[in-house]
Amino acid sequence: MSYWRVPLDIQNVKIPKGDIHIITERCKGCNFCVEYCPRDVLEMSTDFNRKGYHYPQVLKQGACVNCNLCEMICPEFSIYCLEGEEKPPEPDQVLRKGENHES
Amino acid sequence: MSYWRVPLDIQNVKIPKGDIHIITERCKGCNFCVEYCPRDVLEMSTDFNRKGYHYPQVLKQGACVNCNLCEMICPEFSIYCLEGEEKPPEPDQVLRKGENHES
Amino acid sequence: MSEPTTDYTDTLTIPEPKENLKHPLESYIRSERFPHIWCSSCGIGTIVTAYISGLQKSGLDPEKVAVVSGIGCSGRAAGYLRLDSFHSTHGRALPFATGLALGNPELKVSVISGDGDIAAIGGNHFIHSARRNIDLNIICINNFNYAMTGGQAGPTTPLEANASTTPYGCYEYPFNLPFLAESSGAVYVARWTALHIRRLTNAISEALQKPGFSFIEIISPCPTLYARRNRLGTGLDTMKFYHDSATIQHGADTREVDIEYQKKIIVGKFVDKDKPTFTEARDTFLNKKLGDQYVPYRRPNNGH
Amino acid sequence: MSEPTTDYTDTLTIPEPKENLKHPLESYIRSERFPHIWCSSCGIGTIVTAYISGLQKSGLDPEKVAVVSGIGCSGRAAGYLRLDSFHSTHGRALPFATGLALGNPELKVSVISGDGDIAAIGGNHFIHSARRNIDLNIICINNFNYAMTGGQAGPTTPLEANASTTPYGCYEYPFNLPFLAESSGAVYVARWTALHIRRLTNAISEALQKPGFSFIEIISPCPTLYARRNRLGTGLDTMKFYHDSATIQHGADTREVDIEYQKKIIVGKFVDKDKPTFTEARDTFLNKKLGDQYVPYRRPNNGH
Amino acid sequence: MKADPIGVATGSYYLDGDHACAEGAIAGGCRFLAGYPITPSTEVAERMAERFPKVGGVFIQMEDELASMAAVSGAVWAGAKSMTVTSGPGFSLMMENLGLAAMMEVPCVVVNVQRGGPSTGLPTLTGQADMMQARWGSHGDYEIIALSPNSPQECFDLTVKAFNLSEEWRVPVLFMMDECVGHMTEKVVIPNADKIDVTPRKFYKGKKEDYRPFKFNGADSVAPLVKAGDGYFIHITGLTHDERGYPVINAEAQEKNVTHLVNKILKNEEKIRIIEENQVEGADVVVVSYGISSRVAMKAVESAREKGLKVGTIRLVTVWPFPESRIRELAKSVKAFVVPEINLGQIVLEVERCANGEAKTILVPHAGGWVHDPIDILNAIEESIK
Amino acid sequence: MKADPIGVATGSYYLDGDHACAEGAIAGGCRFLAGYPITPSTEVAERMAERFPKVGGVFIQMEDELASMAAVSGAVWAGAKSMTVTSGPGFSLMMENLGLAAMMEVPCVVVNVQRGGPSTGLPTLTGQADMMQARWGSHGDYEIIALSPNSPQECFDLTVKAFNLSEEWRVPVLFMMDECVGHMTEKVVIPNADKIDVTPRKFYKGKKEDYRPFKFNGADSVAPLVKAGDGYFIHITGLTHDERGYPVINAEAQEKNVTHLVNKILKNEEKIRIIEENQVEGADVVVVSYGISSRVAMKAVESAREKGLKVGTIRLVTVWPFPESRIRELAKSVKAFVVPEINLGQIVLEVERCANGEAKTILVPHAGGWVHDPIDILNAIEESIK
Amino acid sequence: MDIKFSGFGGQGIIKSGTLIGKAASLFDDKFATLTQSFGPEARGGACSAQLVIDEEPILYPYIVRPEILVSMSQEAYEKFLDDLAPNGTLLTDTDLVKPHKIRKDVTMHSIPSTRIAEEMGNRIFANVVMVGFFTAITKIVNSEAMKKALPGSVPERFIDINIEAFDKGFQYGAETLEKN
Amino acid sequence: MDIKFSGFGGQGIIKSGTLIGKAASLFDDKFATLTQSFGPEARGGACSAQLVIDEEPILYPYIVRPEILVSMSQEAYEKFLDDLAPNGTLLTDTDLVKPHKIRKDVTMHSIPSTRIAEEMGNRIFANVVMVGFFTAITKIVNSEAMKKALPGSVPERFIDINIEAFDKGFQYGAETLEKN
Ligand SMILES: Cc1ncc(C[n+]2csc(CCOP(=O)(O)OP(=O)(O)O)c2C)c(N)n1
Ligand SMILES: Cc1ncc(C[n+]2csc(CCOP(=O)(O)OP(=O)(O)O)c2C)c(N)n1
Ligand code: SF4
Ligand code: SF4
Ligand code: SF4
Ligand code: SF4
Ligand code: SF4
Ligand code: SF4
Ligand SMILES: [Mg+2]
Ligand SMILES: [Mg+2]
Repeated sequence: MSYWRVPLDIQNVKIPKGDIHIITERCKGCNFCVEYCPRDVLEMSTDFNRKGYHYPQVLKQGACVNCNLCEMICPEFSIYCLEGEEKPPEPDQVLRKGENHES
Repeated sequence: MSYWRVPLDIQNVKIPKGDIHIITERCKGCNFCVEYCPRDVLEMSTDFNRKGYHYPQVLKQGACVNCNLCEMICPEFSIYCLEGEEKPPEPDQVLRKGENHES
Repeated sequence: MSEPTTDYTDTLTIPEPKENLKHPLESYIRSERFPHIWCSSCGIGTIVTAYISGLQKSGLDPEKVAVVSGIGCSGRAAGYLRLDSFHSTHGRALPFATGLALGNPELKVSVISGDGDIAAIGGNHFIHSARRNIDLNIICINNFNYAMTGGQAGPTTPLEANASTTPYGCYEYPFNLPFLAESSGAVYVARWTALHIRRLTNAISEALQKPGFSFIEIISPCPTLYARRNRLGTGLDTMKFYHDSATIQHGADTREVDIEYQKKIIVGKFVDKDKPTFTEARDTFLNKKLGDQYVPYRRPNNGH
Repeated sequence: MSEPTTDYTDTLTIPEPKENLKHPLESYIRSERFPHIWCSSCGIGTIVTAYISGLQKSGLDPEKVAVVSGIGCSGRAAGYLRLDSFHSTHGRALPFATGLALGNPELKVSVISGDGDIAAIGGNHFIHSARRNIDLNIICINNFNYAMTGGQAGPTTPLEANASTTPYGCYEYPFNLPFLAESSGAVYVARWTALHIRRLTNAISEALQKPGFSFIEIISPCPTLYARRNRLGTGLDTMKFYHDSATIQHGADTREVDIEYQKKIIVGKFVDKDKPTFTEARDTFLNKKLGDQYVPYRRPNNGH
Repeated sequence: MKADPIGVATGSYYLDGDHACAEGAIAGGCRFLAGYPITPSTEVAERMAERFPKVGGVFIQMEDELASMAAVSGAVWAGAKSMTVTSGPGFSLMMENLGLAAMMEVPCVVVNVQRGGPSTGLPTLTGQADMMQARWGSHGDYEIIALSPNSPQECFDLTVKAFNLSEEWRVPVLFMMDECVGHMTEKVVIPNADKIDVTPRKFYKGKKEDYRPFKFNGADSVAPLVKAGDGYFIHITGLTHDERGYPVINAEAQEKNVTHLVNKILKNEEKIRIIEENQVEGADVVVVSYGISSRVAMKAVESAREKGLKVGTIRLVTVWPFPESRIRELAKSVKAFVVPEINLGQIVLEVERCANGEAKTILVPHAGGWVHDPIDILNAIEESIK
Repeated sequence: MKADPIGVATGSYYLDGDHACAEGAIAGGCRFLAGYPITPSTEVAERMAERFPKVGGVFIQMEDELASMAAVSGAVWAGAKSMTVTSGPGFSLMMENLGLAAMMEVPCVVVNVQRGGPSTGLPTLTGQADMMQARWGSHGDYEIIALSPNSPQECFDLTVKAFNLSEEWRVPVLFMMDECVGHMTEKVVIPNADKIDVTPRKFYKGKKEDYRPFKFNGADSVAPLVKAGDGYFIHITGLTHDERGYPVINAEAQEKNVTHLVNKILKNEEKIRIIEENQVEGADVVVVSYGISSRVAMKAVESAREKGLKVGTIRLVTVWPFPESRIRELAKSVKAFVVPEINLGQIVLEVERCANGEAKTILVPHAGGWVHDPIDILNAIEESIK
Repeated sequence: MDIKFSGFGGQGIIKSGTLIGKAASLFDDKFATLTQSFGPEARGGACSAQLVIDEEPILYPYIVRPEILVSMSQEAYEKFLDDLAPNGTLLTDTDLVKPHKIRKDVTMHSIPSTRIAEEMGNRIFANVVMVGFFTAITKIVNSEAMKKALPGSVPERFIDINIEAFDKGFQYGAETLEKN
Repeated sequence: MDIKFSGFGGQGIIKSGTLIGKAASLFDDKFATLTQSFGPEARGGACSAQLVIDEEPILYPYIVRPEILVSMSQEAYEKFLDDLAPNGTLLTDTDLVKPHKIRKDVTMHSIPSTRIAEEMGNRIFANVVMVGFFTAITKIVNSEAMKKALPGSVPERFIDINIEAFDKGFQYGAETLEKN
């Protein structure tokens, strides 16, 4: 279930592209970024970091829309997204699992 | 100005009569009893008690209706009223200065 | 230093009262401690009278009623009541009373204390005891200042009023105590003035009979400090002011009962609702969870 | 005791991160103190991120913002923010912050601390700072328990919830903090959860820009203690619960926003009103009374 | 009197000091606990929160430590044996109402599991730096009793004792643990109830009218108590008062009231005293210690004895009242006292004072967070007789 | 630096000690006062509430003493010279946050106008029984400076001094008045601003990145301060910390941090020391006193000298740190110390300790509510050399 | 000279002492130490102030045996009379103090200070009337110094009426002495 | 015997020590003193427990140079390895500890305790797996005593699964020894 708002002006924007950076040694494996990424960009590693936690890794290269949600929800300052090159939106990339619900 | 409620069943009651007792040495001369007695029974003495205060004395013997207001409002436990013999009400004894107002 | 001299020519005696006068409430007061400390025309003595009358009216056994005060002019109330009475520390009357009430569930415990004691230094205990719905009856004597220490401003001092620490007038917003009491969880909230002696007596009787946290704010004259500093006259003048400016509004929305400087005072019973007390909630709860294993507290007997 | 031995055969090195990664918010955090103390999937770190984002968004100069915390897991926030930051004593963040704010009127002072710190031991300062409308921004992280000390019940623990001091479930009524804040005089009152990161960021930005006493309650997962003891799963499970049970209701009557155990959580902005702050009221007042004689406080300069 | 079996969890346990203390309290008759969580003492309250509903006790977690201490006094006047539990910062907050308890002569127990201070300091690590505060922390003159256990077993045994002393002398008893002992786990044996001596509260039995809640004459005068609700209509105040409990605000009343508070403890120091002496006869050096330090010191003493030094030890189980006469006596026969403390010098001041220049006094300080290295104590012992 | 003229009400006044203290504070540069009323100290706050709006100071009456003490620390970090004012019960409530101020090395002044204790005690009457609490009232090890004035004039002069010492040593200075001095009215002369020395706060001037809010090395190391809002992004905590102010929770950090707090005062006792000695050379007896008792003692000493006794006096203006080395020195030459205190024995313990058995130490106690009868002191003097 | 002023809270007893002490120390080149003692936390109860005036600095601040006792209430009078030093002087308010016992060695003078003040419009001036009376009778401080002491010690707007009250008392005192 | 257990908060490190100490002191007639040291007020940080087992009462409660070190995290391992006494024994979780340096004098044994626990359904049993491993390898306490220690120390409903976890660890330990 993702927590994410559809931009009202969806037709006019280009979908931005994001580059994900993961400071793996800071991660404590909470899974928030993986769970709440609207684009399912991430997945958890099977490896442990030095602290003994699994950490996220990029699953779908290029799918990131630089929404920064992972960055904002991460309690460890261990993941962030920088702007990549933009490209036009593809409908299915915007609405996944049908939610525009915001709680 | 007196602070006093007219009994709703005024027609049926006899006006009670009260005997006022004043423990003058306790009094601190606040004047509450004199001011709020609905029957103007009391007045302040010109003398001082040992503490240096004027104290109340009975002005209208027999006018007391044993309403206990003086007793209840006295901050010093220095005045009280005991029941005397009853007598029927006289209208003007019940409503004085026209108030049945309660604030 | 020499010895006191004891050489007198004459002894005049001041006439002692002729009758052996005994006030009807004498058995409820520690008159051996009289004169009490309150100033002439202070409202606290009147409120103590109302408390005793309310207690009588409530039908409670005085042996099963305890009074706790904090520190302040109002806080001296406990010292003049012939009940089990405790004069604790400034602001801590409520937790002391909580210990007393939980330690002897048969007791009805009243706290009689000042606005500063209950709402300034004691504010945290006030909101928490209300939240827990401890079975306490709070009589908060609000004279708009810290009287005992000489008339400083406190959390009830109205804007603009003069006090010894607000020599140019008060610029702190005061609490609306009934609102605060309600938001904290009190089940009974009322306000009266020292002039409303019969209403007050009834309210006290009602509150004493109410299980849970009841709160009565009583506006009371402090002629010596608050009134003097604000040139409001004697205690009697203050009482007259209450007469003119108090409006009874039972069930008033507590948000709307703020008191402004020398403006109208809304009085009445604002909140009266039912909710299990701390002790009731606890017993129900633990009974449910622990069943037979739950051993309710019993006060040790004297053999123990 | 002998000396440590230093005879090694081999040294394997754990691969260090290849890139030199620098988080965009790095300049706002004291990353030299990382790893921070918060548990895996605790919500506090997320809230700190939101605070920084809100601060950025507010446009305030970070040099003119100070943060004060009390003691608690939440209270460690001050220690990781690269702002002037103070870690005071348990419950006293607000008065410490009051001194800071009055001592440097140019500062915007936030208090970031826990529900226990602000509403239990610090409850009195909470209601009085709100009453005075001190220019403080309060971020109260409510994880329904005293986490730092091991998960005891506190004044926000819902009825029935398990905690280390309520092993059979909690039977004390919790506070409704927005109601309490409003009744005490707060000019801005909102509630969000750690999941509402964008809303929360906006609220923080708004509150930072609001003069006077603003209060934001943030419901936050404590997987290690509260959730574990109540078998509510991980922090992620808690986040999911917030997703399902939080309802936005701006302007909701604060009387109606109580939180029951694992029931719906009403979030939103409840109060937003204008009222002169303590400092504004004081200055206006003293200017009026003293005219030219009034010398407003100026912070000493470094030569002094 | 013997302990009420309902509160005695007879058996052998592997318990830490905090949990053992809770069991000791319950066995000692405690039925009211008001507390506020704080590391490293919280476990005491947690255990009692769990145990009390099954033994008829009342647990309440208050909003802070001020409230906890005040509630304890209230509960005692209601009749309950009561206690509170805290650690440094909370202990500091209790000072005003601890003074009230002293003034009202409230028998109660206050547990302080000491951690590193000052201020928030080292919340999770050990210290012994609240020892002087235990005696002097509240304003005005008063005296308390303070005990210091050195093992979980003692946390049980001495908590019972603390309650007994509090009832005997109508005084708050401070149970000065340290984090090391509080969080140390060892075997603890809880005996049968009939093996546990419990001092019952002395309740007044005479005529109601004659009851006086205080008694100021005679050095060991302790008035019996009554319970609120029993019809005595007592008045109790934190103001200076007379034997009726009524406030009297003058120097004469102060003299009677406060001198009594102080003398009932100081003049009875020898009756209250619990100290453990070991090989002090003929010793050149005596190591004076308390709490966990007494165990570490013993390790150093063993080494010193192996080296042929004549070293005795005194362990202060009652730290307050300080065993003044005993130290004065010993000062005449020993060359030096060595005082290891996990603080920068507290009880050593009393030792030095009582040594009166007749024996050297050497402090072995430790700022806290850990116990001494026994070698430091050993060095001080060797130094002291050079 | 000289005092800012705006705060100096130059002239002659008939003032009581409380009011004089307020004037001293303002002259000494105090511009922030957070307080809570309590007899007999309230007049200090009242005067400042009146004066501050005209001299650019901030007065706030807090909800209690805990808040007052905490606000003072906050205001100091904002840059203001700050103080709070209280009396016994409030002083007890300040203990936790006084510890915080000590730990954060906050320069500030805490005025305690002592009344009779313990608990509510004698609210309107005098006492000197908070002297040990001044040193030991908060948990953990720390040191403060405590001054004790004996006249309204000194309440002015020494309050200025108190602020200066607090800035010099970055430490809370406790201004231990007593009700007698606080409520005693005498002539007070306030000099011109240019006659009043004021120690400015030491502000850091170096590069921002290099700033360290603490400095633990060297016995008299006191780091300069900065103000919140100046872009240093400081972090300050009540936890054990390093020189950056960052928490470090272990025994080594504790050793550095706490030893520093203690040593910067104890090792500099002689620099901080203010004592008044009178005819101690060749004296048989030295009367050691402080506060109002020093005046009463002098009256007794005059009588003793008339009787031909060789009596000297030492008045402790700084009671803490205790002038240990001076008393030790004197103990070698005098027969006895006589220590009158309005308590049942506090500072006398330090005198006795430092006398080290080389001179007798005799306490003349007074429970409070009044000052000594000079005859009692005279008797003790005579007794002491028998 | 050891002087004790006594009465009850609200009478301005301490103010009387302050005025005289201030006059003596600021305008009459003497030393003057005033101490005050409240009743129980000082409300309506007994209240007294003690003033020591000397040519030399004063060490002992309290007074055990006053040489002059001023009593403005019956209670105060009864409480303190025995303390008055042998051959001391007693000043009372005529209406408020009814001497129940008269010490032979003591010189007593009375003034209806409260009544005089009430006649001036408010009994709060009674203390200043008494101060005037005191000044005339005892001659310890000169009356010019006394008048200088008023400004700064009473509100601006009340200075004139206070001077009037002082003069009334002083006048009454002068007449009393003449009569004797 | 001085033993140190180390890891991070949440792994049940202290519980491991308690179980072994309890077994030793209640069911194996030894003395056993356990002390614990939290990280900074103990949340996600480092965490360790120290257990001294002896035939005589134990005076000094802390451990400076453990003879056995159990490490359940990389951090703990790196922090404490140097403290290990000469010729000491090191027990680690295979997955969580990657030895970065190997001391020649030290005997090291590893078990994938977290993985085994995860296979059993929850990583919280990893500590008991490790306790079983410890019991088999060190032989300090017998395994019967260990099993007696479980009831009362873990929730009733988890006793069986804990015994299973213990057995798995013990088994793995026994096999490890055989292999060596
Ligand atoms: C800890 C503490 N702080 C301050 C005081 C001083 N004090 C005594 S009573 C009081 C205020 C009383 O105000 P309130 O409760 O309103 O009672 P009132 O005198 O107005 O009836 C204060 C501040 C004290 N006794 N203890
Ligand atoms: C005076 C005092 N009492 C108690 C404590 C112990 N203590 C530290 S944090 C805390 C509770 C924290 O709860 P909360 O504020 O809700 O923060 P959380 O840890 O839940 O984030 C307590 C009781 C303390 N440090 N100081
Ligand atoms: S920035 Fe948005 S889309 Fe990209 S990984 Fe993060 S959450 Fe997913
Ligand atoms: S949100 Fe952060 S801590 Fe959590 S899994 Fe992702 S990177 Fe790791
Ligand atoms: S009882 Fe009523 S009528 Fe009688 S005197 Fe009192 S107030 Fe007046
Ligand atoms: S009400 Fe009482 S105190 Fe007041 S004047 Fe009447 S009798 Fe006197
Ligand atoms: S000072 Fe005010 S409140 Fe106190 S007794 Fe006097 S009038 Fe009443
Ligand atoms: S104990 Fe709870 S609140 Fe504290 S850091 Fe862990 S998850 Fe967060
Ligand atoms: Mg009041
Ligand atoms: Mg919390």
